[in-house]
Amino acid sequence: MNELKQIVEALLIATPEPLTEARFHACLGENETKLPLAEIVEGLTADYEKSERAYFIKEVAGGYQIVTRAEFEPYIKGLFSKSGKLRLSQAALETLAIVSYKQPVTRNDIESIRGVSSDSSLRTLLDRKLLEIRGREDGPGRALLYRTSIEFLQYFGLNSVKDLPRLREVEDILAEDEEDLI
Amino acid sequence: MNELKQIVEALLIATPEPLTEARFHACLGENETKLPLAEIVEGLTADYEKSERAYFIKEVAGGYQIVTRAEFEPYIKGLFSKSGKLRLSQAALETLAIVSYKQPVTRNDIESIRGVSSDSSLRTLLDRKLLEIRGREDGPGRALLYRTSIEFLQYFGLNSVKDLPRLREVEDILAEDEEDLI
Amino acid sequence: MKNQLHRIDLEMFEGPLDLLLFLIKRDELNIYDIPIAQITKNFLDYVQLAKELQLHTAGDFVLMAATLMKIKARMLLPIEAEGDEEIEDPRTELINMLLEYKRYKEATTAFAAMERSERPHYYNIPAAWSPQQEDHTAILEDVKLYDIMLTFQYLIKNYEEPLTHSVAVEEVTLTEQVGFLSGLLQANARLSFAGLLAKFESRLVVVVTFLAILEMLRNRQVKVKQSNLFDDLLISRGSNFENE
Repeated sequence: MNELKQIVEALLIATPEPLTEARFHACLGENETKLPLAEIVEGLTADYEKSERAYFIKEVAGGYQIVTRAEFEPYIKGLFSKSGKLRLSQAALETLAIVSYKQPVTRNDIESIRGVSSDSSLRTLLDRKLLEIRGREDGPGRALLYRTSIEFLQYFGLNSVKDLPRLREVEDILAEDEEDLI
Repeated sequence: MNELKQIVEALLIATPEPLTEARFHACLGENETKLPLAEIVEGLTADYEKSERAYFIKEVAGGYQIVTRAEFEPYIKGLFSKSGKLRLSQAALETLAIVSYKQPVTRNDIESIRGVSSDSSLRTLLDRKLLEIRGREDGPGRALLYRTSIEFLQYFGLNSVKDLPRLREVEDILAEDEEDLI
Repeated sequence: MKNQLHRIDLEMFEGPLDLLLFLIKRDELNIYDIPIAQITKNFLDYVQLAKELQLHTAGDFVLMAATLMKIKARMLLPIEAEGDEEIEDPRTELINMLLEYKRYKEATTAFAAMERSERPHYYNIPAAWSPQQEDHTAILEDVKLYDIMLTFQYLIKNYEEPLTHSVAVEEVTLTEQVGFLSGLLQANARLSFAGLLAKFESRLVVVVTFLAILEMLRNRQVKVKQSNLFDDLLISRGSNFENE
C-alpha cells in the first residue's frame, strides 16, 4: 500500500468529522501532493471492497468518513442502550424540513408555516445538534436565527444542503393530487 | 472474510469504547458463538498487518479498540489543531459561558460562580483566542478583565455580544418540556 | 355528517393546517374553492375534542377555528365592488398557507425516507482520537452556541452563594477519599459519579470526593468519561491504577 493511501486511511480512522480536501492538505504539511483526495479515496474504496471490510467510505458534508455497512446494524444496535439511533418525530422532521429549505429562519417563520408552536421540536433538534443558532435577524424584533449543522448533513447522509430533494412547486403537487382522485 | 470477523470489525468501528468479550457476546445475540473474541481479533490483526492498514487493534482496559499506527501521528495532529470544530473540556466550556454572559469579568468572578479554580481553563481559552484580556478593574485589586474575542463572535456567527441568546430566550426554548409531558 | 372521533386521530395531526388538509382530502374538496361553512363545522368537532383531551396544541386549533369563522362571516357579507378594483376572496390567505404547508409536509416524507436509509449506517467514532491529548477530562466535541447558553443557565441556577475558602471542620481527607475510591474500583470496573454523590450527605464530603477524583485523574489512576454535557460521569480504572 502506498504511503498516501495509508495517511488518508489513518486520518479517516482518527477523525470524528468529515475529512475534507482542505483538512487533508493541511495535515499533509510539507509532504504536499498534487493528488486530489477524491482519487486516493477511490483507491481505498476499491481495497475495502476487495477485502470485504465491514465498512466503506462515505462522501458526506463536503468530505469523507468511514461508516459501517448496513448489514451489520443488527449487531451494532446491541452496543447502544436504546437499541440504536433514535428516530425523529414527525413534528421535528417538519421543523427540520422548513429550516433546511428556508435557512436562516426565525422561530416565528417556522411556526407560521407549521401553524403550531414549535418550541419542543426546536429544542430536540438543538439538543441533537441537527440545528444551530446562528446570529439574529436584522429586523426590529432581532429574533434568533436557526440553521442546519454539519451533523444535519451527516444524519441524512447528504454532501451539502444543495443535495436536498427539490421542494416541489404547489402546482406539481396539486396536479398529482388530482390524478390520484381520478 | 468470514462473517464473525466482519461483525467484530463493524463493532470496533462503531464504538469508541473498548469492545470487551461481554459486550461482543451481548451484540451477537442469538448468533451465539463459542469462539472467543481474542481469537477473532487475532485473525483481524493478521489481516491488517498483511494488507498494511494504517491502524491496528489495541488491547486496552480489558477490551479492544482500533487505533492508528504511531507513524501517522504527525499527520493526525494536524487534524485536531486545524479542525473547524470547537473542542472544549467541560471546565473550559463553563468558563467560556460565564465570560460570554457576564463580560467583562475578573478571574475571581468566574471562580465564585464555578466554585473551583479556573486558571487552566482561562489559559486554554486565551490560547485558542476565544477570550482576551482587556484592561483592568477599577477596584483596589486592579484585577485583569476578561472578554470574548472577535474570533469568538466569528465562530458563532454573531455580530456582537449583544446577539447572544438571552436567558429569557433560553428559557422559552426549554420551557416546552413540561407541556410535552401532558 | 357524523365524524368518528378518537384521540388517536387527533394526535395524528401535526396541527390545524395538517387537519384541514386531511379534511380537504377526505371529502375530495377543491383546495382553491373550499366550502368554508362545511369545513368549519367539521373542524370545530375536532377542536372540541382537542380541548376535552387537553392537547397542548389545542390553543393553535382554537386560533384556526376563529380564523375559519371570521372567513365564513366575511363571505356572507354582500360584495360591493368599487370601480375596477378586484375583490379579494377572504379565503386567499388561508389557501396560501395550506399550500405552503403542503409543500413542506411533502418534503417531510422525503426526510423520513432519508432518515430510514441512513439509519443502518454508523459513523466511525475514533477510539483515541488524539493520542497526544493531555487533558484527561471529558472533552466536548463541537461546542455550539446552544451549549454555551445551556451551560450558563445551568451554572447560574446552581449558583446560590459564593463559595468562600473558609476552613470547615474536616470530616474527611483527600487521602481517605482516594483510598475509598480505589477500594470501590477494585471491586467495580465502573463507578457512576451520580451514584457516589447519593452516598454522601455532607456537601464537604462531596467536594472532597470530587477533588479526590481529580487527583486520581491527574495521576492517571482513573479515567473519567462523559458522553454528554450534564450526563453522569463514569469513572473507571486508569493506566496507573494499582491493583492490590
